[in-house]
Amino acid sequence: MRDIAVIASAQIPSERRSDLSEIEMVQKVVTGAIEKSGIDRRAFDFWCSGSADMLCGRPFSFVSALDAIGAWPPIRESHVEMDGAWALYEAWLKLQSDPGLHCAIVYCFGQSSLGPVPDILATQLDPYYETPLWPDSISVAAIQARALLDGGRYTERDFAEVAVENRRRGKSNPNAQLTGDFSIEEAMSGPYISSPLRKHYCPPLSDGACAIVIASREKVDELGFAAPAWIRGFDHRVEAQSLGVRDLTSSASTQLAGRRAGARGDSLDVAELHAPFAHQELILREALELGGSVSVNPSGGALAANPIMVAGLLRICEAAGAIHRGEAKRALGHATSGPALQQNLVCVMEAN
Amino acid sequence: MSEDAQGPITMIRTPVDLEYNISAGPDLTLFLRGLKEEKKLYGRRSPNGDVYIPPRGACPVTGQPMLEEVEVSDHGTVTTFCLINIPIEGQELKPPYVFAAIILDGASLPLFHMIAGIAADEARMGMRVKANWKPDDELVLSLESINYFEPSGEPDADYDSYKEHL
Amino acid sequence: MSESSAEILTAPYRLKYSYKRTTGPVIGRFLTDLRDGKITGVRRPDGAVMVPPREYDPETGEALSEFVSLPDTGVVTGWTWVAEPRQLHAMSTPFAFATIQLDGAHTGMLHRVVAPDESVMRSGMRVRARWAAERVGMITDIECFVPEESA
Amino acid sequence: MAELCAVIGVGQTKHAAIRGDVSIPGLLREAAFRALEDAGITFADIDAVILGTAPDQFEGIMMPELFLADALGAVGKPILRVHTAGSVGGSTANVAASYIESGLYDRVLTLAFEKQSESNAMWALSPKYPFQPPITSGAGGYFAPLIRAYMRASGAPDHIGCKVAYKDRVHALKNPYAHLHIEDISIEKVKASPMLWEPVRYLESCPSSDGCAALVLAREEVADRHSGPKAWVWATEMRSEPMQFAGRNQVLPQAGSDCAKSLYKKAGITNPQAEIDVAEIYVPFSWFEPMWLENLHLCEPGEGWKLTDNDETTFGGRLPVNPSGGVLSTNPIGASGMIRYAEGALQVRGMAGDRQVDGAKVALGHAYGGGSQFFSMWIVGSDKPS
Repeated sequence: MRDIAVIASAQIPSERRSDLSEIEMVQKVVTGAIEKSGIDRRAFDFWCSGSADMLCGRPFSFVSALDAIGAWPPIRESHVEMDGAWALYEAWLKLQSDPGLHCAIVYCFGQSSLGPVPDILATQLDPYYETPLWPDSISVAAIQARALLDGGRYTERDFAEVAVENRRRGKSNPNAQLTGDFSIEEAMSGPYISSPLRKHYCPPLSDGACAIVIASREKVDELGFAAPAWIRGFDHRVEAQSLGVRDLTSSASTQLAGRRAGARGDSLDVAELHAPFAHQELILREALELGGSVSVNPSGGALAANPIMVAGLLRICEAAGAIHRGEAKRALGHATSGPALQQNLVCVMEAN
Repeated sequence: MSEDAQGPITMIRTPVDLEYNISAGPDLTLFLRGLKEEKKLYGRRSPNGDVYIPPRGACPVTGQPMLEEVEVSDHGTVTTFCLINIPIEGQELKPPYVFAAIILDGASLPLFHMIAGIAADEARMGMRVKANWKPDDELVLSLESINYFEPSGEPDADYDSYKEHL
Repeated sequence: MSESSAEILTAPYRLKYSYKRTTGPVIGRFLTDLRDGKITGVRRPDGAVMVPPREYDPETGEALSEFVSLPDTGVVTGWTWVAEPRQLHAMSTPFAFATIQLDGAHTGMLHRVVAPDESVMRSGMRVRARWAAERVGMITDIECFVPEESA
Repeated sequence: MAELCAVIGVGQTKHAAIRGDVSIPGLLREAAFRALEDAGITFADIDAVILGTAPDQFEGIMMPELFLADALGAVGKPILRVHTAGSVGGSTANVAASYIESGLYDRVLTLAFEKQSESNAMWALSPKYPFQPPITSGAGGYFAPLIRAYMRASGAPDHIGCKVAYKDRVHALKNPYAHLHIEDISIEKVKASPMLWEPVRYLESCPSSDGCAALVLAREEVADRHSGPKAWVWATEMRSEPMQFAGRNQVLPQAGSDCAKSLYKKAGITNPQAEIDVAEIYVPFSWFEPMWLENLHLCEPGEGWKLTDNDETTFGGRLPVNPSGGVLSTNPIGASGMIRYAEGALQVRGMAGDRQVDGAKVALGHAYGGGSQFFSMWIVGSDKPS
């Protein structure tokens, strides 16, 4: 495997409803990441983006985003209809596949403010048997949370602790949206959205965007970049979707991806987990066997800011950022997609 | 619903009905307000001097933010066109109609709109046209404020003058 | 015109379409049987019965075609309470989304449970299908499940 | 490339306006099983699945790879969903090839599909969306003015479009998978068909299809052990440019030209006109054949229509183009690019049946999308690249 590092990233603060158009959001993060990387815009060997059309209800939303990045002269470019974390995987693999390529930029954008996101996500389900009932994404997550409570290993207090902790940590993240000092009691007495999920255990609806630059060892050396976050393991796995055919209390795909990426929970300083719902962090911690010494979600995670199609790549940006700032030697970024943690990705990075 | 209530089910209808609230963003807002409130066409200048209409959030060529707003003429040249003979679901216009790329005077790339005021087979590349606006009290936040473009009476433009804008 | 005075325009948009889905033999069989008031599952090579039936084994992707008739009773294996149904749910009163394992099946089916109130709901509760008055060959031909004792 | 990649399995559905006999999973599995069978393997041998399809509005299912994961035998494996507008079928195969070329995967299944009969293509492509210009005219309305501009610039005679349409429809009669089989096709019939988006006639336009294509790709060592014929991937390439900008040439876009030049260079091809034996090019409206021949440097600028006019783009000609009948005969949008790639692979494997071009050793697969702004291409050969 070739040595590839995350060397720069940029994001815009997550907001309930951004005044910026998609194009402006993308323009800001792409230009921001390029400037931080010190690489000329024309020198990128590969571009890849992630987004989802159904969020705005219009086909080809990524086409207008291409107007924002200065794609002239023509660029080598691709797009996944997924969270940007998978676009990063594609870009990383592209650099693995061709030793002549040295740097790539990945970006993603998503606006939760345009449409009814929980209902839109019901269109991800089985179109014959499930979508006609319109189970929204919060209800689907709530069925998973109930299974966890029924399993007896966790109580609702554990959900509350996760929520309170993430919002508290998010206070130091200038890009976070929903942060503050809440008490466990406050969280546990909040209104139900879909029982047993109360308001505090659910993510905010966010608009956001982020971009990330990766480069080969040759390019890192050429740039004299001081604190690259070397990608040491990168893997993603999927499970069957239907809630009735899998164990909702564990995450087999996270466990597998983590093992293949060499996550080794006890060796990590930081783990940024994409757990939009509080109970999902508990499932992910188990799947990745994270020990008590690991700092989980110092950014506040998806409970503090959850721009859809972006929040996964944000976890990798935040984990890489901890390495760039010298706060971590070894960090993990995780992303999830699909109902109730159906699909999961793990990226393990290390300092020099 | 089954198509045939008696026989085996082979096809079902599954409706989707999702309500969105779409934002125009600052640049399209500038453009659309110009149409409705001032009967004017506003674009923006890009960092390399081109004028984009409708204006957009970034320069497609450089990836940099756009600069100041620029008013563009409502007269222009048809660079190319086609004659639409096919009804489109959700489309209010009745075929046949001429759909054209029009480079407005002062703009650096064409805008797409309909041409009327001529027989459909008289449409041609290089034809000079001007906007036919709706009455002031019927203007809307949309390019529909312009009913269509129609011949302006000016002589046709030289092919060389617009061949870079096809 | 000055930029600062221009409030960003917004407008409603409705993505509304009635998709036309061909079902293929397995889904079509299940929906046809539902219309006729019967529930049909499919057997996996290891003997496990899945309902609703899939055309393939979810673990291996292998094709499946051995149909099995099932009763319309079963057990709630997971649930959540929807206190305020929305228009899309087509339900006028609060209800639960639940996974229901029918008697004789080895997997759960996502559906609705209507109960007097949330306090009645628990995992492990027995339920029975309440059939729609008019059945057309859709998953909603089962209007919902209800607690067995109240059925 | 870190690793060589070969196509060891090709599958496609019988394409049709409505595949009323299958569900969406059933449609994909038909193509997947044919590709697996061709490769002599099963789902269990596959390490990753790469799926491409065009906008989710076509089927009304958001990110359908999620609900399709188990139908495609992807449980416990990576699955990735590519969407690059009309070029998606090609770029999906390119992404799948990069999985192999990275050296991290032995065998990858890649599929691209569209089940257009689930909705209406014109509605799905151009819904009435707030703040967008009111004049929606479908894909034909977008491309017809570009065709007019090409006709003007090249001086091509009017009959070229009809000639291409006739040729591809005759080719389709040799392809059992093609959607349209118009047995009594003639130039006169094309000419007499209704003018939809003048200058584009009905029979010069692509249909709307249900269909899926699938490929099994393998790493060199794995492919070497495979007994059947292989199509070795000599090179893949992609290029994109913005849809509209000042001075953009949409008739012969630079992205397409750059993409082709880079592709040939990577493949070690110095004279594409002489070295490529057969081309499967994305031609949704007949006039795009001469346009793309020029854009792809398969002829001199302004000469594309002459190749067509001189019967050089059919069987026995200098460069047979779309022996499968092309997009004009089969157009499940998301799959159309991959069908081009798949047909090219069949040609160099000598497995193209009645539509086989004699002695084809090197094939070009091409796809484009958006406003002629996304391009993906590959070159496959019977032999390993030198």
